[in-house]
Amino acid sequence: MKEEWFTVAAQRQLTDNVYEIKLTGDTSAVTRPGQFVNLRLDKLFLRRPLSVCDLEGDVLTLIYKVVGRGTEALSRMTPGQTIPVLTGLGNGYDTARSGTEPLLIGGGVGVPPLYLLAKSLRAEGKNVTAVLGFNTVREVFYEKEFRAIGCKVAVTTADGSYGIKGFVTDALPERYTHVYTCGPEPMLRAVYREIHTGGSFSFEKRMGCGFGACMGCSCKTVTGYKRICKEGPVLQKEEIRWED
Amino acid sequence: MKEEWFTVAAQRQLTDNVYEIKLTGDTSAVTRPGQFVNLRLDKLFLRRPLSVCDLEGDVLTLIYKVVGRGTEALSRMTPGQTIPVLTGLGNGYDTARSGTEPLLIGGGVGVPPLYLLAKSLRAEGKNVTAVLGFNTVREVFYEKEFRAIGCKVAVTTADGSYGIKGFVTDALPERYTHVYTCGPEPMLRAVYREIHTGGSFSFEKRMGCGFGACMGCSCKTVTGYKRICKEGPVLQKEEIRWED
Amino acid sequence: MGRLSVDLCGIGLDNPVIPASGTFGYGWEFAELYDINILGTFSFKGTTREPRFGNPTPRIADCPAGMLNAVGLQNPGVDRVINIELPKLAKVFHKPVMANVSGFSVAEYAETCAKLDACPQVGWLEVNISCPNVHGGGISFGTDPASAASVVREVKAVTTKPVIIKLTPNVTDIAAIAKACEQAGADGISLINTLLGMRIDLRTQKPVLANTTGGLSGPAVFPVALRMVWQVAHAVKIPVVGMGGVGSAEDVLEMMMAGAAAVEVGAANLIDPWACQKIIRDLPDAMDRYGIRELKDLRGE
Amino acid sequence: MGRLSVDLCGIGLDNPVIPASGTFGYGWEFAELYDINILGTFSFKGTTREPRFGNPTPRIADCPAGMLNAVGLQNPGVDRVINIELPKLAKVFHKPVMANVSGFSVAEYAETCAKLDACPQVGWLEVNISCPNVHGGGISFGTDPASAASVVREVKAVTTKPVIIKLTPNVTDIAAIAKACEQAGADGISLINTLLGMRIDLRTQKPVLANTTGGLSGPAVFPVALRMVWQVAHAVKIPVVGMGGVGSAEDVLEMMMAGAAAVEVGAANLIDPWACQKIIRDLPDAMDRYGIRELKDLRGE
Ligand SMILES: Cc1cc2nc3c(=O)[nH]c(=O)nc-3n(C[C@H](O)[C@H](O)[C@H](O)COP(=O)(O)OP(=O)(O)OC[C@H]3O[C@@H](n4cnc5c(N)ncnc54)[C@H](O)[C@@H]3O)c2cc1C
Ligand SMILES: Cc1cc2nc3c(=O)[nH]c(=O)nc-3n(C[C@H](O)[C@H](O)[C@H](O)COP(=O)(O)OP(=O)(O)OC[C@H]3O[C@@H](n4cnc5c(N)ncnc54)[C@H](O)[C@@H]3O)c2cc1C
Ligand SMILES: Cc1cc2nc3c(=O)[nH]c(=O)nc-3n(C[C@H](O)[C@H](O)[C@H](O)COP(=O)(O)O)c2cc1C
Ligand SMILES: Cc1cc2nc3c(=O)[nH]c(=O)nc-3n(C[C@H](O)[C@H](O)[C@H](O)COP(=O)(O)O)c2cc1C
Ligand code: FES
Ligand code: FES
Repeated sequence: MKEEWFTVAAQRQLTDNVYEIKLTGDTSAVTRPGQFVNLRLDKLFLRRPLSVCDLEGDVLTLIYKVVGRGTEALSRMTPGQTIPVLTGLGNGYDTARSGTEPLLIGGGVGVPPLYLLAKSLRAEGKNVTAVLGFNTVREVFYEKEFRAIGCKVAVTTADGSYGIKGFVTDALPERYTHVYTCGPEPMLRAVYREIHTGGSFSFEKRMGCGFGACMGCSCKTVTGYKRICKEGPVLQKEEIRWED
Repeated sequence: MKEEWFTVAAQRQLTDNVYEIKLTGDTSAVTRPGQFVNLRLDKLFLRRPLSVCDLEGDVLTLIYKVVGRGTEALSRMTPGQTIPVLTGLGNGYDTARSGTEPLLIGGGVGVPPLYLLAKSLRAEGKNVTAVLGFNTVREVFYEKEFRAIGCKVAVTTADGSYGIKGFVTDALPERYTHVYTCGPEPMLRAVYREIHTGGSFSFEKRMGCGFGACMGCSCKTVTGYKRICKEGPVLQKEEIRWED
Repeated sequence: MGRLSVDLCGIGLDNPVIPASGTFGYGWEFAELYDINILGTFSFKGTTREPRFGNPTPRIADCPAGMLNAVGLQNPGVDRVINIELPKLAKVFHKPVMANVSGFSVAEYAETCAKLDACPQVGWLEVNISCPNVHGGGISFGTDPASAASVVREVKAVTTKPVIIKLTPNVTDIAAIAKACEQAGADGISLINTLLGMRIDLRTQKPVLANTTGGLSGPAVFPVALRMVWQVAHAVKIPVVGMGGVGSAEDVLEMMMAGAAAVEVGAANLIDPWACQKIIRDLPDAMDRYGIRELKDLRGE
Repeated sequence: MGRLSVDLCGIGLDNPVIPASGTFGYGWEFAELYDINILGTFSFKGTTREPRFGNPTPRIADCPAGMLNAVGLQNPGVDRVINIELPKLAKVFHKPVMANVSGFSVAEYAETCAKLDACPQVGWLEVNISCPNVHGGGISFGTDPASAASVVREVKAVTTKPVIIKLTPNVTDIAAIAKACEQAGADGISLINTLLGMRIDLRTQKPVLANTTGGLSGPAVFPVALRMVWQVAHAVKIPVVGMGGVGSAEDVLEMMMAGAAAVEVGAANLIDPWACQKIIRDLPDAMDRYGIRELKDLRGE
């Protein structure tokens, strides 16, 4: 874990309320796809956690949906502005579990962390399939980016306005060796029920600190209590205990 | 009264801890010398009041001493940055009271509001004498500026390191027709005791609002309670009631 | 009846936004800035039987996301309020106004309230029971259910208009005080008054306020205020006016979701004199954003 | 004995800076970031007799200049703290540590304290009496002088080390509770725990916290905390540990000017994991700025 001031290098709008921001700074603490960073934003007390979407040298890419004051403030930042970022948080995805044909399943702003994972898996020569789920065509983003790095991509929309009509679980391929997934909890539950291999599930919780100090983000697993920010955000399928 | 965003045009250090800042914006609400403005600074809840030192077109000059978080934050502002300012606050000095030979007495950061007053009085063709009191030579500022507009200037320093050794009351001329003064309360009391004409005294109080709404800045006068921000900051000698 | 309109003790308000007592004077300073008839109403400066200068200065201190005040109820006394301030107000404000009353004995509360109750301009009496009871060892009326109830009973006995009791948050069990007021006949509850706080000047090592302690208000207190509004709204059946740190249309909505029938805005007026005007202007958009058709629909859960 | 050193119940501290319970875990997360031996000491996570998961999530909400938490005392239970956490801590922290204890009955407090009292690493017992008393209708021990005193007496009876009672600020008269604790034998008082608060999610119109309410901490509470530290320091003779919203060296000085013998730092650690390191680093300069030679000189007025 490190704290560094990052500089906004670029920002662009991907959909009505989803933005991609590129930040430059010391990224050395980021060691795995699926980790997250914690941004200190002006006028807000708590930091806001966002998954690492991409990492190239000292350029960090984040993708976020505007849902409240923090993400709104972030969307107003312009190149040259600086921002304190805690980097290298969370366990991240373990590419060693992937097998030869990993399946990546993302829903909405659960898609971003899968992109760096896909790049890593592709670099290791794996056959990567990505299933990206959205509500409707206007919300789709990053399909092209996943294709560009050589993934097989299926896009689903709940209203059928683009790609396959339905949910991510309606577009699962027959063969895959391990599932990596991130998205809203109902999607994770559906994926959990459907898949026939092991899976690495990335969770979200409201966080106080993001580095294990406050117990704000705890969840129950079959192997005991875990902190989503420290022993997570990625949990293995076997250890997940859905709270009713 | 108006609220406008002003832009920092220039900032320079006058002494170890006194700064002059120039702001551009809509200055139309400033109608008299001796009025003040109220600045909304980042991360501070209450605004910070500062006297108008000079006004030329849309350029407002303020002079302030760094004494705490607000003035420190202000001293770090750079040209181009913007800041919300309430302008046109307080009654200000009445130049009609001056007579032909007004005497202006300022102490430390009580000097600034006298500068715009001096300019106004000079424009009306009055013979202006200014007595500017400081602790020591390193704290002296704006002597040159007062001379440049044609004032007779005496500077006092408490330690005698520059000008006349002593307090402002040690440098009063024999003849004057009205006194305008601003400075720390002990100085105002001393001036009150010494002068033989009428006087316009400018006071300071911790303020909640600066425009008469909160009763934070009240004082007792012989004509009843007054709000320093609204019926002040300038009180006439006759009405002053020193609190013990 | 617009989508912002609400009811407060049987009197309709065009909107729930009410500048809070002590931050809006007797309205005049703000009437110079905008048409104050856009407000739901406003609560005027805490008025006492006798004129008061209040506490010595400094009376104000800055805090993180808030401020302390120890003004100490400076006001010209009820007679001058009735003879000078209210006629002056009548020229610029044409709605029922909320009369905020303070006192240092039950008898004083009753006398002042009776006088203001008789003024046609007054719509509600807002009785601030945070004041020390000089006959009760200086303990605030608002910290004890029995003495709070005694103020309510005496005031209700001599008045005809809705009586809203304004509670202090500096208590262990706010719901118990609210219930005692309801049982004693109060028509509404407003809360919170300020949280007792203090600052020390590092330079002098002495309290910043001449009065040593003062009342904290502003955004810092919002979560505490919201919790107390929720607790009280769930404890009583009479309407609750919520306040404490409200500074935006969103804050108004959150207070109403906690159970407030109307919302007062205090310190925000001091920082931004146009704050209430902006809040009222922003409300319809904020309601659209959160799918709220009418404010009336928000009452309670 | 440097200029930052202070005494807390007879144990010397190199400096008055103490990370507050619940914001520093059992020290390990921070020991990975800096040498935690620079701290005066730290107060570890509130520990109970039995292991606890705490409240359902979300347990955290953001606020103006602060945060709400409703963690609900998640901890592995006193036995695992003694068998696992303390031996692990011994490797990275070589000073006496402050053991923070919670409980839901007087007997539970006593049992947990007795076990921790026997650990050589433990310097002080900090007994958090904000918890609900299951045998007393769920009312917090800390809101009633008599039940606060009963905790103190039972804990003192079974322990040898200094017992610091940590008070809740959600009371009408904090000084009365502090005095009751002093009379019952407490060796010190620490305050404040969190102020009860709440937020509502505008989207769902439901409380943000699964637990509905939570505890407010951070800069927002600083003026309230300072006032209570002042009141308690003027009411008792035993040392007072001040906390609530401290985030800078200046805040530490202000707390000590209010009468605190030492100062705890809570929420600031969550926002900036190096906060305590920076505060300790900045203290000498801040002292110079305000003409303070030694922190010991600040005690009291
Ligand atoms: C490990 C982790 C990684 C994340 N990665 C991403 C990402 O890559 N892209 C992205 O868009 N979002 C991501 N999130 C969610 C993101 O942190 C929240 O959307 C953000 O903090 C909201 O801040 P805000 O101030 O805009 O909203 P707030 O004003 O705080 O809240 C607005 C709404 O957002 C929701 N919300 C707030 N905080 C969280 C939270 N921590 N988790 C879930 N929902 C929340 C609530 O429902 C609330 O109604 C991640 C969260 C975690 C815990
Ligand atoms: C009408 C008016 C006009 C003023 N004009 C000027 C001016 O032209 N130039 C100038 O340098 N200063 C002026 N002041 C004082 C100035 O407002 C304060 O110095 C400033 O608000 C301090 O803010 P801060 O955040 O830096 O200090 P804080 O951190 O708030 O306080 C630091 C110290 O400053 C002192 N202080 C704080 N606020 C005030 C205040 N309102 N009045 C007096 N002392 C205060 C206190 O002793 C305190 O110890 C004026 C004040 C008033 C009321
Ligand atoms: C300067 C000032 C003066 C106040 N005077 C009064 C008063 O006279 N009577 C009263 O009932 N409340 C008074 N209050 C309390 C406010 O009406 C309100 O209850 C409190 O400030 C919380 O709201 P806020 O956070 O929006 O300011 C005063 C508050 C301030 C800031
Ligand atoms: C996430 C969190 C967890 C806490 N857990 C405990 C606890 O277990 N025991 C305790 O006595 N206080 C606990 N507290 C209260 C703090 O120790 C402290 O009293 C309070 O937060 C005020 O200080 P601050 O404003 O510096 O945070 C907790 C506070 C926070 C923010
Ligand atoms: S967010 Fe603090 S422990 Fe996970
Ligand atoms: S500062 Fe508010 S009335 Fe003067």
